[in-house]
Amino acid sequence: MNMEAFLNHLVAKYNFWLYIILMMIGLYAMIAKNNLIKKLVGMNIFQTAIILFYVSIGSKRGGTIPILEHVSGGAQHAIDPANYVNPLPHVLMLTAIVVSVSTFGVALALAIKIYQRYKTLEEDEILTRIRES
Amino acid sequence: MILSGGLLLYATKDFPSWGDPTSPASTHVSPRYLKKSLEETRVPNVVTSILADYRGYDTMFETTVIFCAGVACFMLLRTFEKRETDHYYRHVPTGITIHIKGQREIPIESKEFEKIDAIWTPYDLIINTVSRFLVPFIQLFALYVIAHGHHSPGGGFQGGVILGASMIVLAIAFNLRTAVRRLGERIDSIMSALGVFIYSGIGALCVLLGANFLDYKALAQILPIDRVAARSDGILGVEIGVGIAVMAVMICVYNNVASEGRYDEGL
Amino acid sequence: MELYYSIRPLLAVLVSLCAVPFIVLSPRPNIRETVSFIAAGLKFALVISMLPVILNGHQIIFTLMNVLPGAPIQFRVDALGMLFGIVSSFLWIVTTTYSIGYMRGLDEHAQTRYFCFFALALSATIGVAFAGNLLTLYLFYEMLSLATYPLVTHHQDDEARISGRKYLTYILGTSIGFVLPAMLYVYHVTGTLDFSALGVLGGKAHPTTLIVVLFLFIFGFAKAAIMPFHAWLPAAMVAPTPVSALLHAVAVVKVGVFSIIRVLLYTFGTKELMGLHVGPAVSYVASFTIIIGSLIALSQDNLKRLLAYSTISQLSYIILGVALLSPRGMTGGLIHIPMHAFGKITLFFCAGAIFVATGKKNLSEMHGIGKRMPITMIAFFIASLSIIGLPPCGGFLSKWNLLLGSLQSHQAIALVVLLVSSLLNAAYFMPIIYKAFFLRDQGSAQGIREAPLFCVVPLCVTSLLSIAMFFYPQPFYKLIKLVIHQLLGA
Amino acid sequence: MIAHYPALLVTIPLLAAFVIYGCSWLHKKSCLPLALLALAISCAVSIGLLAQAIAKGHISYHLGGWQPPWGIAYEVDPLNALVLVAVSTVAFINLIATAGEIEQVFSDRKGAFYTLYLLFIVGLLGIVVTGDLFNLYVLLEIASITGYSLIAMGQADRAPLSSLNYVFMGTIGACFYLLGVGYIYIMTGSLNMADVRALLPSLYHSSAILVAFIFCLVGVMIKMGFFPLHTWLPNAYTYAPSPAISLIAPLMTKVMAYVMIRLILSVFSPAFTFASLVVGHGIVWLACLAILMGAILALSQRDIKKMLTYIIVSEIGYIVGGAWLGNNTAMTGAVLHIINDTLMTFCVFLAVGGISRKLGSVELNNFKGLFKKMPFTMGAFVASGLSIIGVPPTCGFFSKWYLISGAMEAGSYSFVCVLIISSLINVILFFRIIETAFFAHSDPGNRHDYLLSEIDEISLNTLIPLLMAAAGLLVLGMYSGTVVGRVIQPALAGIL
Repeated sequence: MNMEAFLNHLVAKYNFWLYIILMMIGLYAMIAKNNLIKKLVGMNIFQTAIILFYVSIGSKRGGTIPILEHVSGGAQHAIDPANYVNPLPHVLMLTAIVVSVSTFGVALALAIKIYQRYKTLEEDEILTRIRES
Repeated sequence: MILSGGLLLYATKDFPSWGDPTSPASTHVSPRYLKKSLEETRVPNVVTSILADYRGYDTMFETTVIFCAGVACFMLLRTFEKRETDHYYRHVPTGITIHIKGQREIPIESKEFEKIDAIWTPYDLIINTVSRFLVPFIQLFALYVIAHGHHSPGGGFQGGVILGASMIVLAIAFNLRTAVRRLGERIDSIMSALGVFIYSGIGALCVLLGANFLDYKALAQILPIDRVAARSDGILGVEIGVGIAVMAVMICVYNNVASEGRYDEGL
Repeated sequence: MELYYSIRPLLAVLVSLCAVPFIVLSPRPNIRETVSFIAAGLKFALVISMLPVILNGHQIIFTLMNVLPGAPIQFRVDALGMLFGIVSSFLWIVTTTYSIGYMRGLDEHAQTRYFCFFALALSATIGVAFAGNLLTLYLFYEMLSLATYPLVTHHQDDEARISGRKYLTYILGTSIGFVLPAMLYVYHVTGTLDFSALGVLGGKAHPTTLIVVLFLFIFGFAKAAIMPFHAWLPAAMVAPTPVSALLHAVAVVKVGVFSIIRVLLYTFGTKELMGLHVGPAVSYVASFTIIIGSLIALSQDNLKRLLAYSTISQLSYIILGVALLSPRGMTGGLIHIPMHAFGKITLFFCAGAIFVATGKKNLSEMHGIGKRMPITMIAFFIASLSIIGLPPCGGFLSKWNLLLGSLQSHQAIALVVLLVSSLLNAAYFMPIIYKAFFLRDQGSAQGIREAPLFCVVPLCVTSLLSIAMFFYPQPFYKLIKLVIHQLLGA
Repeated sequence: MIAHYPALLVTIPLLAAFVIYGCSWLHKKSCLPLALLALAISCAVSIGLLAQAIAKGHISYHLGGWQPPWGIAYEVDPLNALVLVAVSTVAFINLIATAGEIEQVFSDRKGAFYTLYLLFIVGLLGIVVTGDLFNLYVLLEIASITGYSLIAMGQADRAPLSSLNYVFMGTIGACFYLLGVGYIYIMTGSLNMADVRALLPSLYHSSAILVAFIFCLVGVMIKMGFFPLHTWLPNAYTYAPSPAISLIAPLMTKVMAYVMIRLILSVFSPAFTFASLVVGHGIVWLACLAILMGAILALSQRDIKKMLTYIIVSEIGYIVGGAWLGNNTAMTGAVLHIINDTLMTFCVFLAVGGISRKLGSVELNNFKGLFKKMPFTMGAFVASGLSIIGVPPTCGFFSKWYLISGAMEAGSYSFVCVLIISSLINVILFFRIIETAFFAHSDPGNRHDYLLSEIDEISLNTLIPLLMAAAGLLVLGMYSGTVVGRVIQPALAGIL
């Protein structure tokens, strides 16, 4: 019996599995990869996975985008929150996207500075060059 | 790494299932936004109202983050010392590039010759003309996106990025030198500082007028409108500030990263 | 026994601290010496001014800052503190004059730094003497060990570096390693660190842990140079003689012994100690140090190292006296502080004078020196009498009381140890006197005269004083009676 | 205007940063005075805030005029007001001390440096004061991005690489924290700390809250440089430029430590953290490991700066260990240690920065004879060394005192002996340096050894702040009784 409970439990939350897998890929790339740029890409995947998680929190079945039609004359009929998607996570994720972009920018600038100095982006070559100098 | 993955899986056990409207997240705080935002800020797009008003403080720091990235790239990469290299010229009508070794400049001042930075800067007539034609429309659309953040999805960030992109199109199509000639580094940096300053300036203005920081209803005292309209105008003002800042930062980051801080040859 | 609130104890501590900037800024050496001289005089006057109040049984308290709940930085001047305060401040005056002569004689470098750290060390010693609770005592104890480091390593050569390193590892290592946890345990159990005549740790903890904490304290205060942790004292002989004279005969080592006494009597309390019957155990440690110290002293050739080992054994006399827990024994132990101070400082002065005049350090080269430096050697003779404990000098009184005390507390072993060690003392002092006066010097230059006046005068003052104390020990006795009256009620 | 102190505290440096960046293009000379002015104002405001916090106990400031769960609110209590004062004073003094060096080294990019400097301070001040979990993440990002770029401006060959490693670790940490906040949000629906605290008790059984707590903690610990996750700290801090390092080293890790304590105390109530979590003892053991490893690794370093970074790692071990012991005294010790440690690390790094500027490299053996050449700087270095060891008059002793008595109260004697051992190792560390500095080649020639020609001290406007910091160590030590009695105890009384 619990197999079936487990199954529908699994199906009901498939989006959470997705973001965990994405995150693990990002984390793996960041730690294991040798080339700096690949690490950067891994970092970006890692951050987008979290953004996916947040956005999936706010979604509601059958909810439309949270823009309330501008009823002329302002007679406000009761807005039922059920049929609108929860806007808060979207706001948070605007910030998270901006943050990931700026971190990416700064990290790229650093990578260029390293390249200017060592003429390579492979981490092990850089370390050997450091040891020589 | 596997440990953290396992931990995450373990945690999902008692999450509310996906998308059900009764999940705590959407029952606790956000319904109020949905109900109240229209009659409080007269902004139909609830996301923008939360973005700029309810959690306006977050967004201010968000713009500061973008500003930090711009300043960081400037500081890390920008080098001011001029490298004495040989000079390149292109004969505009025929498209031939001339490479002069040593420091001598070309004596004749004629319209046909155009100074370029590197031998490989691309030159393609079609792309140049099309991009020169297209850029104004991109900018127009970007302004629309900023202004209409209230009604349709959009707002300061998205509009700012599109504006920045329009300038970068120029830099790519032509070369960095022409893009920099259109929007110099000095003006660009000042605009980035100005944009964020507008945002926090409006917030500080509310403090001067007595209300809490970023409380736009205080603007009603100086603007000839009632308190709720003041909120939506406050949001608009803030959106404009954000747009300017984001555009300037995008351009500054691109210029620095593309030319490794020397601002001479383009991609 | 009321409590007087006056700022004088703080002033006594601070007077030499304020002297430091003046010493540093004084342009010419003479001004620098006079400043430190005035500071010494002022300090001694301040200490004496507090004597009458203490003599008729009162105590002076001054709270500087309450830093921890239950353990403020507080000064409390009582009879024990006053005894130690008088001895060290008086001897500071004598040593300042001596060091002027010594420094000028040998033309040492970095004299300003020397005088500054000297003044700092003294203010720390007085701070320990007048400490009101364990925290203040620990504070000044650390300050003293740090202030004396530059003095010990004054010559800045490699030998000084090694001995400095040894000095620090022993002193700082044991003080942080042993005293800090013990102090924290006391604070944790009792909630306060104050010294009270009846002892703070009234049965609040399990006896075995109390014994462990007690020994942590005893070995923690390594400045008392008890056997396992004594190696820093002979190593510190590399310092110039006035440093080793004042610090290692009077200030530093006495601070160690003084803090152990403070902890034993005022934190644990006499009843607690008797209850734990830990007295015999402490006296065994002390007597072990006495015997071994004297034996090693026998075999030393370098005069200053000999005096160092004799200091180690003499110090344990004091601890032995206190550990006997009998009124007579305690009087003997406490009176030994001034006696040993005056006697030992004269010996170190003589050693310094010989070094200044002839440049000799080892005993084997000192044949027939008595003929050329009669005054120094006579003072040396008197002081050694006092250390051995023969009648005309003060040392006899302390030995006498110690012997009576050991009888009173039925400690036969202590009695035997005291007698044997007196014999040993005689055994290593008499050959020096014999060589100095009766042997003919082997043809080294005839024309050696006495050391400079500045060295010889303090020499004679301290030796005469140690004789005077034999005939007129009343001020010290009165103070000690007060201490005993408070503690044992006898 | 007084009511707006919490907002002013953060916005004034923020506005100043933008104005400075603008004017760095127009009128270069006016950058420094503006920066100094902004920091001075924020310093004064934080002191005023502390006075208010002590008087009123708790101040709440609603940003944008909205009630907390909907808008963002600032919560100021005596505890974080104290941290505020420490952060702003250190920043202000540091700018005065290193202004000369910044002007000289980054002459062309001076405006950018000051902007990043101010934004770093804005980030830190915001983190300490904010009452909203997500706002804390955004401020954390500001502080780290400015931190990455400030560090990357150091020596050309090693600084960018170590800064990049710092970027990777920092981003992982921040994203773990964000994930933790997400898990809290999905379960409780609100982001405001006080609101979350009210909602949590009913959810303690659920595993999501447990995971949220673990992720928030792990994220904060990465940023804090706690032992197993500290690999980025030594390289990042050693190769950074000295003006940046004497700012980042004392502040970044300590503010993150405060965030951890705030998470334990005001978001996940102590009952949850200590009672239902068996992990508390594990973390105390980890802290012991951190202290020991930090001290041992410091022993093996030749370069003084690298040695100091390892000492920071072991200091963080003190704070985490103290916080996780669970009783009131240990927590007071941990909070007091945050303040003391900020001042100590600042003084040490300022002194080493001055010396490295004068001598070039900071290797152990070129410290020879430094007492004669730079007596005052070495004096300040010795004072801060003593404070790190924990010698009574200085403030380090008293925070160690509280930590050890708290450990005794909690009965974890391993923490006690680890603290003792690490102070002994610190003794060896610092006296190794003092010994080499003291034993110069003694030239017997000079009579009066303080010849002025011989002293080439660091410039005056660096020296005076350094001496002020050293004196501050003693004063803080003396007044730690009042600091604890008036500020920390009332704040903690309600909670623990």
